[in-house]
Amino acid sequence: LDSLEFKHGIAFFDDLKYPADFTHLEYLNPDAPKGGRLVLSWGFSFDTFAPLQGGETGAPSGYHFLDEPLIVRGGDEFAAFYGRLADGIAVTDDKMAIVFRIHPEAKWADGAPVTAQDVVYTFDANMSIVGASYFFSFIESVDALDERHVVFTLNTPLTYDHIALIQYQGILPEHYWRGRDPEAHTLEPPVYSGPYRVKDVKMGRYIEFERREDYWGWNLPLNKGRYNFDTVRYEVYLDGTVARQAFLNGLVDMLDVDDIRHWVNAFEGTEMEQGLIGKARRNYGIWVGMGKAFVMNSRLPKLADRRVRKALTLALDFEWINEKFYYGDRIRAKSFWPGTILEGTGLPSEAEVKLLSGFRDSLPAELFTQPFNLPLAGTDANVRRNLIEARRLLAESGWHIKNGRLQNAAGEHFTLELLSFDSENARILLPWFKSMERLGIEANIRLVDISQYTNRMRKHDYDAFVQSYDFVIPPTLEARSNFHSSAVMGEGSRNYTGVSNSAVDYVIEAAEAAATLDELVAASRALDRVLMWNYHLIPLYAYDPRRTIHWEKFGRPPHPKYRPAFPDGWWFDESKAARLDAALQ
Amino acid sequence: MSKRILEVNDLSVAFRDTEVVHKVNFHIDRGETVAIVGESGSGKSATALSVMQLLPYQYASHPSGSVLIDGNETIGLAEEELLQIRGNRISMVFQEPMTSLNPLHHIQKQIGEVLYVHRGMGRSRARQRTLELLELVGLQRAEERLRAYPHELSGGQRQRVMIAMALANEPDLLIADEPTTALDVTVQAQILKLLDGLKERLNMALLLITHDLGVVRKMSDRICVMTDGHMVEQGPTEAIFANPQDEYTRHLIAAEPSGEPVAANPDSPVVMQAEELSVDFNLGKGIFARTRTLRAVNQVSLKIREGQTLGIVGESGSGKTTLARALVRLTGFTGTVILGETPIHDLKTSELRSLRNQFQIVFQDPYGSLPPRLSAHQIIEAGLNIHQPGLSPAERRELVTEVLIEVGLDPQLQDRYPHEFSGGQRQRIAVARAIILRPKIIVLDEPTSALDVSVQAQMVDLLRDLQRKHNLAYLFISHDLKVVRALAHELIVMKDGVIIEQGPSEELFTSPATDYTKALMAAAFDLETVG
Amino acid sequence: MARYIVRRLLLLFPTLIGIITLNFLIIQLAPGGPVDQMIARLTGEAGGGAASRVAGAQSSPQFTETGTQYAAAAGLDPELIQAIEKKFGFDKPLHERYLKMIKEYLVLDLGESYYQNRPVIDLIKERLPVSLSLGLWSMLLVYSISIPMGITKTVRDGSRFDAWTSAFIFVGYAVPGFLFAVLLIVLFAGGSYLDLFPLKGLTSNNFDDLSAFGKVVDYFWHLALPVIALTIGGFATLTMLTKNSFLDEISKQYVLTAKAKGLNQKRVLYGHVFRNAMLIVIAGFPAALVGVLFTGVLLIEVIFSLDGLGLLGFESVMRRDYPVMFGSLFIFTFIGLIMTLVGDLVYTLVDPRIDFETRDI
Amino acid sequence: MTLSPLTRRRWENFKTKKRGYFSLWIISTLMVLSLFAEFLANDKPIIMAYKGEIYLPVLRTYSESTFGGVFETEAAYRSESVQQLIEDGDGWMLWPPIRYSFDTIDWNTEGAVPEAPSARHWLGTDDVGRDVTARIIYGFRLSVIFGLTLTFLSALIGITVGATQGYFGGLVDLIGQRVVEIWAGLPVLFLIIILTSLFEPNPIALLLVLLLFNWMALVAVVRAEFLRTRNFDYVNAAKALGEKDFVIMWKYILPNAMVATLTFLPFLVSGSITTLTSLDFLGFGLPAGHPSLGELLAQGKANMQAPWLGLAGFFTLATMLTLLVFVGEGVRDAFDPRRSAT
Ligand SMILES: Nc1ncnc2c1ncn2[C@@H]1O[C@H](COP(=O)(O)OP(=O)(O)OP(=O)(O)O)[C@@H](O)[C@H]1O
Ligand SMILES: Nc1ncnc2c1ncn2[C@@H]1O[C@H](COP(=O)(O)OP(=O)(O)OP(=O)(O)O)[C@@H](O)[C@H]1O
Ligand SMILES: [Mg+2]
Ligand SMILES: [Mg+2]
Repeated sequence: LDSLEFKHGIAFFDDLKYPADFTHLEYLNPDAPKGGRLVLSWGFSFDTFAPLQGGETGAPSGYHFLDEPLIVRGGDEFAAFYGRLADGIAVTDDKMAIVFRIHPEAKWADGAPVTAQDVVYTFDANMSIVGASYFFSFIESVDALDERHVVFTLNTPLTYDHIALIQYQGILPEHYWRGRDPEAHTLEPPVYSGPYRVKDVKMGRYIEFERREDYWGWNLPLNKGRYNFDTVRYEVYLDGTVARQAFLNGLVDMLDVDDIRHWVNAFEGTEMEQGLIGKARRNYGIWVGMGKAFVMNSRLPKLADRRVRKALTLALDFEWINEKFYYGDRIRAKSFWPGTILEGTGLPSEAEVKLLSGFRDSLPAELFTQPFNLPLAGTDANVRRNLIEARRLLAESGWHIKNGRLQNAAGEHFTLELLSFDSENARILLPWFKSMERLGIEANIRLVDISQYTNRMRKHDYDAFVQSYDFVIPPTLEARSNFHSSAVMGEGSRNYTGVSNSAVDYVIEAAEAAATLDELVAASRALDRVLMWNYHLIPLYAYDPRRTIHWEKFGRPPHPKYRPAFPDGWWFDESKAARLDAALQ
Repeated sequence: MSKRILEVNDLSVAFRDTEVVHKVNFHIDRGETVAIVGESGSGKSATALSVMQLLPYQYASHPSGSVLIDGNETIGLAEEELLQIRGNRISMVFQEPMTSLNPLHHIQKQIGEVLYVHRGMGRSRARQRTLELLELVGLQRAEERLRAYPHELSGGQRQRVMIAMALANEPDLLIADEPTTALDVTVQAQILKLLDGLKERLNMALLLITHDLGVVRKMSDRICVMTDGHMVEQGPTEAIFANPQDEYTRHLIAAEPSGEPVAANPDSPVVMQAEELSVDFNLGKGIFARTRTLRAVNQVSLKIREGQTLGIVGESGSGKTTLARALVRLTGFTGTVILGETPIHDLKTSELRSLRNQFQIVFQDPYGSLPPRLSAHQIIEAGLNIHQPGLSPAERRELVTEVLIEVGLDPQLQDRYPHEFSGGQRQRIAVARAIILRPKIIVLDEPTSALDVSVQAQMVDLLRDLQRKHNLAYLFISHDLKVVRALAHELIVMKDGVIIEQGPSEELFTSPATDYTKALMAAAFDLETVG
Repeated sequence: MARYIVRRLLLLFPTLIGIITLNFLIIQLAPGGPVDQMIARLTGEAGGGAASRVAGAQSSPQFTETGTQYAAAAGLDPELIQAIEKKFGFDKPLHERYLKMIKEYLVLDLGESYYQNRPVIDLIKERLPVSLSLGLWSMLLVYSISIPMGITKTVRDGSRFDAWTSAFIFVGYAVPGFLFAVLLIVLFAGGSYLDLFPLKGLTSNNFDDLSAFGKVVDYFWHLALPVIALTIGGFATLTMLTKNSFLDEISKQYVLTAKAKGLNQKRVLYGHVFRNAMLIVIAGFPAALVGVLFTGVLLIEVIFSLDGLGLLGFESVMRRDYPVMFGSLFIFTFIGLIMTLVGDLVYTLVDPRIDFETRDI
Repeated sequence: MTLSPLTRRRWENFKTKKRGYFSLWIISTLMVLSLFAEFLANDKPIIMAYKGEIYLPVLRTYSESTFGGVFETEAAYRSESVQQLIEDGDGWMLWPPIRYSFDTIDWNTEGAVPEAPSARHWLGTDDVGRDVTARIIYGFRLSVIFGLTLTFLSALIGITVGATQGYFGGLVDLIGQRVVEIWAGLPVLFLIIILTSLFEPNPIALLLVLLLFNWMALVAVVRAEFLRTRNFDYVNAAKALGEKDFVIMWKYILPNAMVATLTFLPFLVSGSITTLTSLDFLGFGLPAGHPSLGELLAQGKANMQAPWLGLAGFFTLATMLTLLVFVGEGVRDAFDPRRSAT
């Protein structure tokens, strides 16, 4: 223990931005006034406070309003974490163990101190649960060294991902839960350490939180300017249309509106004109990728050919879809992690070329000579040009039209079935299907429910599917399960596209081994390029900043790049609220 | 209060475009009995219904005429005012008692309702009065029957319920459309006496529609004769009987079912034979009520011989209909029934079905036995479809036409629905349906009750004719002893479900053995002597 | 009769076992079961409760990205799948699972939800008030309006009243309930037009503090819109059924008798025709009752954010929460079976001529 | 064919009931018209000429290469390039009144879709940019055919089962009822999920799937009516005649026990369309691209900003239902012996 060096945080690929003695986070307003009330809408019913239940039926609990983890992520850094319940973090040299030191002042709401034993209890309880044990399979054991020190012994060397997972787990008070079952349904708000308490709740209807003056952590620099509302309330509206009405009605202060149709149309009116309603955009943070993509299964012979996949890509008229369906408000994803430093834009850098040089033969030549771009459509002429090119590519790979349908030499027709569990997808696919029709391809969408969907996904029983395709950056661990050839065939593998490419394998391994940000960037970009140039999936739009509509009575802090403090960094602005009230009278 | 309770002037009735009653005139004074007699289908019921304003006015109309009740015009009167008249000042006994009762109300409710609505009587008083009324009309074990539903009563019992209902309010005018057709002569006499008494006591007027000239003669002060929608003659009863002016009237008075049964060999083969046949009914089948049983037919044995008629007479409610239904296996029973050589009591339904063309039944309630949505033609032809499937539609139509003429119906009418016929016409359709198959044996349950004497005579002739030609056997149930006498070779007298006397018909008529039979014959005789 | 009832009651058991067995066999055919559902949850694909399928795109405020993102990372190892199978008892052979279930059902133990760690009975009990409120009131409304309306339409057949009410009820029938509900909300409870009714729930948040009268008012104030939305389509069939059934009866001979007794129209219609005509209306009753309780109202529940049985049933199917599925099925078929039995007995009360015997003639 | 006097009488009756008679005419006209939907609303010309030859694109498929284009697949007649090709070939085209088929995407709408009604799109476009008028025409056809077939088949099965139970009573009833109960206990949605996983949803498959459950709608009422009617004397009379059970049920009882059936039928037709709607809504309905009225309604809810979608769907359904009910009433009256005119 003595040999360990405890730090106030832990960062990967880069150093911690904030020094040990930082006073506040830059993306929070340390002077934000406390007070006021915030009402939010919640789209699901809930019926339990059980902290470890696996369903979606747990009550909403804000951003660590009740439960606190050992550490939390820094919002304006790529991969940095700062202590919350822990005030010190230390990693052994072999990276096979990590020790957390609990903050000496950390207390449960009932006054008892938070101890290392609580952490042990929390993780032990978790690891006895089927689902959760699976997340924490990298942990060999969790042990309390003394009252304040807890050690996680790992079975693989520590990576960023392990910390990220540990970070998600709120710590439970052992003294409260001994004799109770944290998995069992309960209507009684349990003891937590966080900054709010449950003031009022009707399961499935609403829950209201009240700020705790006696919260131990008000002085944590991390929390300066956070948790400003005196009360925060979640109202359940199961239906989107009704939720929007509730907002207009003033029953809800803030609403996420991710359907652009409503974002554009639903709130127009005098209030909007008078500036009483505000529209805010905020990043998803570390969660990036394609909001929607058509993913092809290259295990299938017909889709194994890159030219065929490119032809299908050419058939998609994104510009039209964007303009007609999304009011021109979407950005096309041209990368697996668009808008991040990991995106393979422009020409490959030297480091990337070096990584890929061994695979020049198997890679498309353009990769090294051209920046990657997706075909541009949007006009009749462009579409036609693209389709002619697509037709050429198909012909090259042996697909010709006979009796109006595309066939190969063996006489097989080219059909494409898109698997989806969301009927909204049908709409987006239809224009593409129309274009494919002109190529002689018969495409259709197969809607199934989520269980069946999972079942077929597990068995890779699909031609293609529509889904969001997202990663938490950096994509080091996910990249392997998604694209590495070792994962390609087995049932249940996440390599849905069936990528099996030695260049891909190589860069994934390079990314995993990356020690510096530069190495990580080079490997990730190279990976991005190889995948994109191989047209494994047809990206639609990128995750763009989320859309939130709110009544103008709040102040908001600066917007960090990775993890916005929303809404815990916002505060109630009395003057704006007064103006709003006056205008609405 | 004027003396003239009802005055009908120039009344016409039309169903859609066909006028069926043409400008009839008559009137009734208080305490007076007027009888309307006439051919079946001549418009008697239509006239009576007009008085009550109860015709189906969606398609019925009065092209001319007025109906004055107490001097006030009733045609076109507002519904509310009619309510004051109907059931209260004027009540009516419908011709077809079997279908005229609400099938889902027990009789206490049906009678009590009148008392409640017009007299405001409470439950227990109404019950009391209902009992009284039921006893007046001669319903035995009235107390038990208060909670009986119409389908649990025999034809005559239902008819008496109807009468009781009509009398409940002691109306000023009672319109009785064939009130005694389903009653045995003794009960009939009792009812007529009752009516007479009421007339005296309440100064009630009675409009009596009947085919039974004996009754007419005994009861009525004046007679109106109708034929073909016209009122051809009216006048004091005696005058009309003594000196009928109109051709039709003369014909009517002269007509009488007469003659002898067809000569038959007493040893001809037995076509149907029943041995120790009993029928039990479950009574009071409430959900948890314990079931009592009523033995409606008790250990009856009989034989019907080829070419012969077995008549069954007996008190109303004595089990005649039940027996008839049992014989043709329309109701469950114990005992044996043998058709020719084949025992049919334990035959499977499907096996029985192919034998059905050998025996047929004419139901007591013709209206109820005619499917309401089939035309007369379809109804009659149904049997042909089953048992002679080879016939072409044209051939079938021809046969139907033929049989209609035989029973005295205008074949033109064959595409009408059952409800568009008069009571007597329906009865003839029911008979036609049975005889068109020329079965070996026909069970006829009161087949002539709704027919006027002339048609009755025609029907009797027809039956005899058929018997002669085809060697048919009949089981003939009737209260009309004259008709029975004219047809039956053998006779059975029933009472309370058992056969109390049985033997060659002539013998029974001339020298009845039991008291009951004697009384029966006497009552019939009594009526006749009045005539 | 008593024997018949006993027989019917005894038959309840084989029927219920039949239903359970059949369903048990059917779920074996289902592609994707609880295991897949669990995996979908773990890998974050199931996101957005089952109801989002019908609720339209409403994203819930996701302030924390959940750990599930990472789960995906490792790929699915077979051990996990085995563990999940064990958790749900799928590691045991078919017949063992079947027998276990039957045994539990025999002692009325309906089991626990796969995902909610709660007894199925509790889940159902919790949601019953919503469903009962919606079901019974809308049924009451429908029956108490439709039947008199049907009768009036009979009397005034072909009149202007007849035509207009017909038009009204047909339009009501053709309006899809969910669209109508949304329309009601926008017009009468939204922020854009009138704001007269609450947007959601069965009672106000301060319900417990209200006076008894206040409670009743509050309750109906909340129920007004959902019940209207539910009933709008329900008038048509019942009204027309009543009307046609009355038309059929009204020209029968016994009606003439009733009129001849001097009964007023109302008495004729309600006292005499009603009972004769009502048989088929009653015949539809058990199904209607079970129907309103169990199905039919999913969308309305979602729109008015009511946690009712419709939603529970739907979600249990979508999530393959078999215990909930079976449990609610069991209870509702049980109620349904009792209802049909009661219905049948009512037949014999309404019409004493009815029996259930075989006809051997 | 000569009508029997009774049939003629019924037909006459039917005609006197103006509402039903006109409704029959309207609905038949609409159906016949919708059978020729391809000539009313299509993205292909009805007839055209190219280089002096006449072509019939509605009836036959011509590839773009026929007109000198590149693609060997069917020509996209609406596209500028194909129109140019035809113009170059001195051709002309005669278009149907509505130049969109149910699945034609109008690539050139003004702004975002759904687009409001305009001269270009009489009822606007849906949220994929397809012409609503065209979709309604085709959707009407599909829905009506679907609804009528489904209703007819369900009624057939439902009446048969209900009638058999009610007529025979006893063990048949007891067992039949239990079977129906067990069947009714099936979780419909679940089975639909399973069944649609076995085969790709298409109208016929969905029809069969829905048929599995739809028939139960009529069983209870028909059974009740049969239970009652089988006691009537005219049924006994028919038995005494030796009629077969089937004939008794069909000819004697059914016509008198048709109140519920006749009442329900129009509603069942429109109900089966709504069932399709809810399936579409849950995503287990007709595959995308089929002209379904249900999809239109679902879109109506998802696009509150575009009220014409919901309204168009609703009006189509309401009109159809009203017409059907009126026809149904007419039929009822025509068969009612007491209400008929001679
Ligand atoms: N609803 C109807 N529609 C058409 N014609 C009818 C209708 N009711 C009765 N008729 C006809 O009107 C005529 C008179 O019938 P009505 O019932 O008055 O005869 P009736 O004199 O009472 O005969 P019966 O002695 O047979 O009862 C008959 O020819 C009959 O066919
Ligand atoms: N379904 C039934 N349920 C109970 N009792 C019945 C039933 N049918 C008839 N009865 C009773 O059985 C007895 C015999 O009835 P049935 O109809 O055979 O008499 P009937 O001799 O034909 O009399 P009528 O001359 O009056 O027609 C009556 O007392 C009657 O009340
Ligand atoms: Mg008469
Ligand atoms: Mg009798």
